Amino acid sequence: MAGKSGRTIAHTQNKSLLKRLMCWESMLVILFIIVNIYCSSLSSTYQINNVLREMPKYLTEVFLLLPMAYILVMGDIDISVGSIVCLSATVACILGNKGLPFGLVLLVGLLTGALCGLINGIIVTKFTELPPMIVTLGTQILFRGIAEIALGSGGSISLEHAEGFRMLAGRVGRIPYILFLVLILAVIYIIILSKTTFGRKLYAIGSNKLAAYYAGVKVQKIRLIVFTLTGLMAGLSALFLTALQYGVNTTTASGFEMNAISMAVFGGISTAGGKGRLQGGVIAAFIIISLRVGLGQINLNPQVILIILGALLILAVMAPNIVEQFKLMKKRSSVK
Amino acid sequence: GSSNDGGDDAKSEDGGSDSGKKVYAMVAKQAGNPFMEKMAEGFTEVVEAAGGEAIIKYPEEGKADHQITAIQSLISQGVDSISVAANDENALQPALEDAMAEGIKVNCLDSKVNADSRQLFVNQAGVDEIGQALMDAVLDISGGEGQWAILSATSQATNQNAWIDSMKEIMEGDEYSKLELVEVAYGDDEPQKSTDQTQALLSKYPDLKVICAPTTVGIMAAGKVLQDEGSATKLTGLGLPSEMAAYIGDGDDSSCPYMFLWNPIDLGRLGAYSAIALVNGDIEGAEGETFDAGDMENSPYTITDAGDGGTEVILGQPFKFDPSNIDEWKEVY
Amino acid sequence: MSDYILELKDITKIFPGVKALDGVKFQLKKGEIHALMGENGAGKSTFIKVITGVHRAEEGEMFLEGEKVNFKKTKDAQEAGIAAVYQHPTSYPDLTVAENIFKGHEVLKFGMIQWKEMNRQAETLLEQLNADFKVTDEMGTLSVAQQQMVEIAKALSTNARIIILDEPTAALTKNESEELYRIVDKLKENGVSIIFISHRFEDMYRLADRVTVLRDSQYIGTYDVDGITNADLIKAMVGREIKDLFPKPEVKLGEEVIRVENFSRTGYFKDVSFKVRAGEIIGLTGLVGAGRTEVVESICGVTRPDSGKVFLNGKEVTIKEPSDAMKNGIILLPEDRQKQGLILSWGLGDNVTLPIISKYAKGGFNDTKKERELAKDLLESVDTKAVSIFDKASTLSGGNQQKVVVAKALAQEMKVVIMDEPTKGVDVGAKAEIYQIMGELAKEGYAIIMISSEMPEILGMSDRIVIMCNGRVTGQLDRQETTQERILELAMEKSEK
Amino acid sequence: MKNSKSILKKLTASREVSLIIVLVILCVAIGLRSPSFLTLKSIADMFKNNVVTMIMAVGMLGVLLVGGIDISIASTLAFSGMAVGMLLKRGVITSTPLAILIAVGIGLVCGLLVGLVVAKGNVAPIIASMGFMYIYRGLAYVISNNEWASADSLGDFKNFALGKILGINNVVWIMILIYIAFFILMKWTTLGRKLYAVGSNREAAEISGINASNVILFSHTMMGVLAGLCGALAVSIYASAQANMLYGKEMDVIAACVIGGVSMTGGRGSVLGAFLGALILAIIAKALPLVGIEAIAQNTVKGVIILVVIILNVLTQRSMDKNSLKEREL
Ligand SMILES: Nc1ncnc2c1ncn2[C@@H]1O[C@H](COP(=O)(O)OP(=O)(O)OP(=O)(O)O)[C@@H](O)[C@H]1O
Ligand SMILES: Nc1ncnc2c1ncn2[C@@H]1O[C@H](COP(=O)(O)OP(=O)(O)OP(=O)(O)O)[C@@H](O)[C@H]1O
Ligand SMILES: [Mg+2]
Ligand SMILES: [Mg+2]
Repeated sequence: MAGKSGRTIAHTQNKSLLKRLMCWESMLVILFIIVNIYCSSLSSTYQINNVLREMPKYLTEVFLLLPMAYILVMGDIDISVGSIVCLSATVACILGNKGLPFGLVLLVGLLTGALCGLINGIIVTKFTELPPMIVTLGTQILFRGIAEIALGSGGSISLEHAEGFRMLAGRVGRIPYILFLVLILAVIYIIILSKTTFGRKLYAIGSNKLAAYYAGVKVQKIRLIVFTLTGLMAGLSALFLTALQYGVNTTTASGFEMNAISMAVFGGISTAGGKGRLQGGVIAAFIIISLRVGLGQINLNPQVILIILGALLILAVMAPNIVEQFKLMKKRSSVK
Repeated sequence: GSSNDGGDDAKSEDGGSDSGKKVYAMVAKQAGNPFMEKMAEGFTEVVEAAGGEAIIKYPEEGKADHQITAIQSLISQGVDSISVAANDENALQPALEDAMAEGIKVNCLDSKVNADSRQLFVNQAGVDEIGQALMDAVLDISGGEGQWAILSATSQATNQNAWIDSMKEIMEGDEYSKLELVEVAYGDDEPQKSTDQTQALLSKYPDLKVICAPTTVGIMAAGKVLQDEGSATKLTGLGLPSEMAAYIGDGDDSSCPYMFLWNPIDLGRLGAYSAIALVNGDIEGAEGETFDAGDMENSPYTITDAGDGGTEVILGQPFKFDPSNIDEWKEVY
Repeated sequence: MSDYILELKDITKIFPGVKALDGVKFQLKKGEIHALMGENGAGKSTFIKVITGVHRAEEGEMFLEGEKVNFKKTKDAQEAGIAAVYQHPTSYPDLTVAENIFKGHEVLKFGMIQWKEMNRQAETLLEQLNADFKVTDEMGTLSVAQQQMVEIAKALSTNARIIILDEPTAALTKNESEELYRIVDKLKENGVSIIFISHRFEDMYRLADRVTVLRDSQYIGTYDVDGITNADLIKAMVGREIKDLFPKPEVKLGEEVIRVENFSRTGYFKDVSFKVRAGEIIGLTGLVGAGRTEVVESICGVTRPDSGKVFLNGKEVTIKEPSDAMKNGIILLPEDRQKQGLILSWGLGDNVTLPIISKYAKGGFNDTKKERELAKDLLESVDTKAVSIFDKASTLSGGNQQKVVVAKALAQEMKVVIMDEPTKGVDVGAKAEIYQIMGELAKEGYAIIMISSEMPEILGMSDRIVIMCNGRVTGQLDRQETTQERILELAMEKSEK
Repeated sequence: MKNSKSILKKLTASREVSLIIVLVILCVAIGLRSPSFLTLKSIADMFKNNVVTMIMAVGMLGVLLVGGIDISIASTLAFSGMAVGMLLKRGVITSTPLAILIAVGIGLVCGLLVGLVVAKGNVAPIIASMGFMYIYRGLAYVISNNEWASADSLGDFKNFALGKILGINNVVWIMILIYIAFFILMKWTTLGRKLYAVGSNREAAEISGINASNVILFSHTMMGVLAGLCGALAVSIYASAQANMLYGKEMDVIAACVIGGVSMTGGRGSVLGAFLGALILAIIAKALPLVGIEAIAQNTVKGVIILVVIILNVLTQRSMDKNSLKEREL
């Protein structure tokens, strides 16, 4: 039915293919290709098999990127994930060394992560006055603190029965299992965020918590779920990380949170909430991995790599803003 | 060459360098640390003199995580040897096993990895020698009796814990019976925390005679606190002469009568010599083997059992720095 | 020449994709009160923002006392003696009332802010307005209407010669509006020229000397208020005639649908009880801050009451969250459309369908196609002025935003519809449409609660009127048996005591 | 009677007072377990050791007030500290005031850059400062050339942090002066109030003629200046400059502000609050070794204390709100 004034409202979008391709994700794909060409030109040892071999360590961070993207989309932040990884790994190692069946060790590792996430979730949802940043800063210190106590004066535990974990670090041909898992999970996470009601609600929460609440979105319940999920993924990351270093120590995974956040942001997800797509985050993760592996081949001072990554991060976020402003100017003059 | 297909295998096998030089890599504990820098200097000097190429790889941060990626990158580059100053005894095992499986020789220096992950440990000084030297210093400085305390790095630092354990064992002896170890404090190798801990020790134990700080950051912070306050408590431990020169002296206005360390340059050199010997096939890292270390003091060195299932070679005794030699050494490292 | 203190010629303002003003002219005489009227989205707010330098016009000229001026920033306009109260409160919720009033022209001595003096001056201003809050209160704790008062005080504090008020009465009840009239009159006596925007005819008749009408970004005409008729004005504004402003259908009331018993929440309201029958429209009214919003928010689970029960069709229901209320068919159109009602950065379609995505989804996956069709239908049914359902909600004018909120409610299955100030800031045309919808809903047998501060609306639309004062229900009256005076009496019960 | 009640009410309604209560309880509890904690010397030491956090907390207050955040500050500090350290070590400069001036200058440029990217480049503050966190820390390493500048090479400069005026350490004086300056700035100047205004409602601020992006730029520049200054102070206090100095300190500074009641969404917070927050953290750091908590459990205790303090604060705030509601007559 048309309105009383006979006005009709369009409900389809005719975006040309070109316009559809003109998005941040396409930029990132191009950047990914450029980075890879550049790295291959830097060193003859930047080869696919080497990249695949070095990749697993970095992929453990991508496990965290996925739920972190959800958290950021909701306008929240979780800086305790690195500590959760450490604590989960600690628990898994201790139980593994006690001789528990490997399946059970995996399960408990995951559950430890989920429990930590749940604690974060409970605090941020029960005390909504508190910014998640400061809550997770507290738990960041706390979770790693507990791991420190559990790790004892040695500060590290090594696996006595590494067979199970060795399996996790296995490969099909040259391709590590973890890559398969990361890709599968990435696809699932992307679909959930972009195609399901759950995803839409996350964007609603991030765009306007209050309006989402009034519209019947169970804001606090969803936040609780996502924080717990983040913990669970940290547990998963912990298991693979354990497999990659046959054990755990007090500094395990410190700084993972910042890496996960910068991947997400590089991929176009705004820390202010409600904006960005996970596709971008995943591509950005692979750009960063390529760059780290590539620059590692020429033994560049890692501090210089950090400077490059820092600058890249800032530019990546600033570029679309500048493009937007430019577009606005153009649009304005075209209406005239 | 921008080949992405994994071809050109021959090249990657004999090293990343084009000239066919042997490539020896050292993985430092962390960047921005003068001790590591001096070690790297010695390492590079020897490798280059032998006609090889040295790669010094710094991890992003002083953590085992980052050393793993550094080692993997070196494996990709097909280096001939990796010498690592480990941040964690066990965490590097999978990476180093990979390296050894690729035919890369692995030794460690300064702080070790477990026996399965290495072929040889280049030890700066035997744990017991260090423990003994420090214990004797405490005994001497305290005048034979009274309270003393330890200011260590982190409570998990492997080297420090080994030395502290050794000191505690030595303290069982009769001559140390009048000494009372009141506390082991941890400054986490952070200046501020180490300062807090030192001050806490002083206020908790007004009669404290000696603080022993077997860590370069801790000893610096403690040296400063004690000297600024003109405290009667004196200091010894392990420190870099260049950093500690201001605090070493006999008088009341100096906080540290003397302290110990080994020569990091020599440690790097011995690391390089042993790596070269491993790569050349002169040694395999087995007990009883010997190798030549150029003009180094104790050359040729003999490989001994490290007591952890692996082997080691010991650089020498810890070296004592006191007012008589500090000015000379502070220029060196 | 300088008959006019302010004169604008051929003003054209373009937003990306929208021409908000198209060659608009305007003349303000010295010391006159000039009303600016027009439909939602006609460009009124944009026009005054051009005057005050918030926006810069692409074309056109502006003369102040005959001299050409070009305001680059709002500061320029302020310095030229123009002060404005914008439609959407532009206050600082974390700062005190006094600081809000004096922001930008603080009382200084040696470069230091003189808090005492500033508070004193602010107090004097608020006294003039008969405000019932303190100058040291935090702005964020005030109700919307109280905030509006602060905004007015702020405009007064600059001693401006031109004061612009954009819908100052939208959030005010009859009583407070009277206060405002008094103040505006006083300003006029002091030689201040005033432009004000309102969708309420009574405001215009009571205050204005002349009225300028805008429609679809264009200038329609300027008329003397004496001698103009309602019908003429509406025709000028809407471009067509509206016969029945309050299309209240006669509905046979059904069974009781919702009953609220002994609702209390510490500090907000106490012992509130009322019931609504199928097809009934309840008008909930009272003075600013009487607690009406709080009551309905507690019914809908936005906040939790300390005690009290809600019965739906005779059965008690527990409602902990808005989603519970929605499940039970109780739908709330919140008071603050920008903060509570809409996600401004989203398209209209997504806004409308947000409450029901789960119902439409297949196995958790969004059914985008269906959603869009539904959104289109609903938005058209309330006659939203928009090009497509992908337009961002932030680009709509206030009244059109309100229509989107209505459409959003219509998307849901409902038994009880609660509308908190549904026509606040809505133009006559749209108002009539919203009343029309309300009537249709009543006819279909829904129970409706309408919170309103506007007397004609309350009297014109409600079957029964529930009056609150200071957190308590002071009376429940049948429409037939009541008068404005009786309602006002009950609404001010407390002050008589 | 009524008057005294209203004063009491006023007192309990203020966040700072509830913090002071927490503080007193904390001090008494620690003092009972370890009498040496409450000695003059111990307190003087505590202030000296925490000057850096305290100074940066007041800068962070400015940044948080406008709704921003700056996590690059520890890196800025390391960069300026390392620069000064290396200049002194190489003998390029010897004068203490010059060293401090250079550090401040470096901090100013660092902060300005962060501010420009945030205010003019429209980059979210956490991201912009995260990028610069990597960049400045990297620069600190690069200029350090893998060396430390230590006591022996710092010459006279290290004595600056030893000097006292009226029995109070120079660096503590600097902190006090900065706090006084900020107190005046935040309470009585229009510039300070602009920080509040922009953080409270940026759009409104812009409409009322405040150039919000310049205010944001100012807040980050100020933060940079203070971080730069702290670089010099830290080098002097610890007589040592290291590229990884005060790594991760930014989180302590942010925690101090939040504990002190500064809102992370902008618009709320006071200089006194920032100070009290920093003081609470300083006391915790000072007390943990004193009361004999095992080193290995210290992080756990610290984490728990932070969580308990912030949650307690919420709970007291809630009950205060509830009480004031109860007084409203209906
Ligand atoms: N910032 C903006 N960006 C884009 N479009 C805008 C912006 N502000 C207003 N518009 C558009 O300009 C037109 C005029 O809006 P304006 O707010 O001036 O209307 P109004 O007459 O004040 O309506 P109301 O009575 O509802 O307040 C509308 O179509 C609106 O969508
Ligand atoms: N966030 C808040 N903090 C403290 N008090 C508040 C807050 N919001 C509202 N109040 C107070 O609660 C009381 C009831 O407010 P409510 O919004 O329910 O009134 P109302 O009758 O809907 O009035 P209106 O909507 O016209 O402002 C008022 O005294 C108001 O000042
Ligand atoms: Mg308007
Ligand atoms: Mg209301």
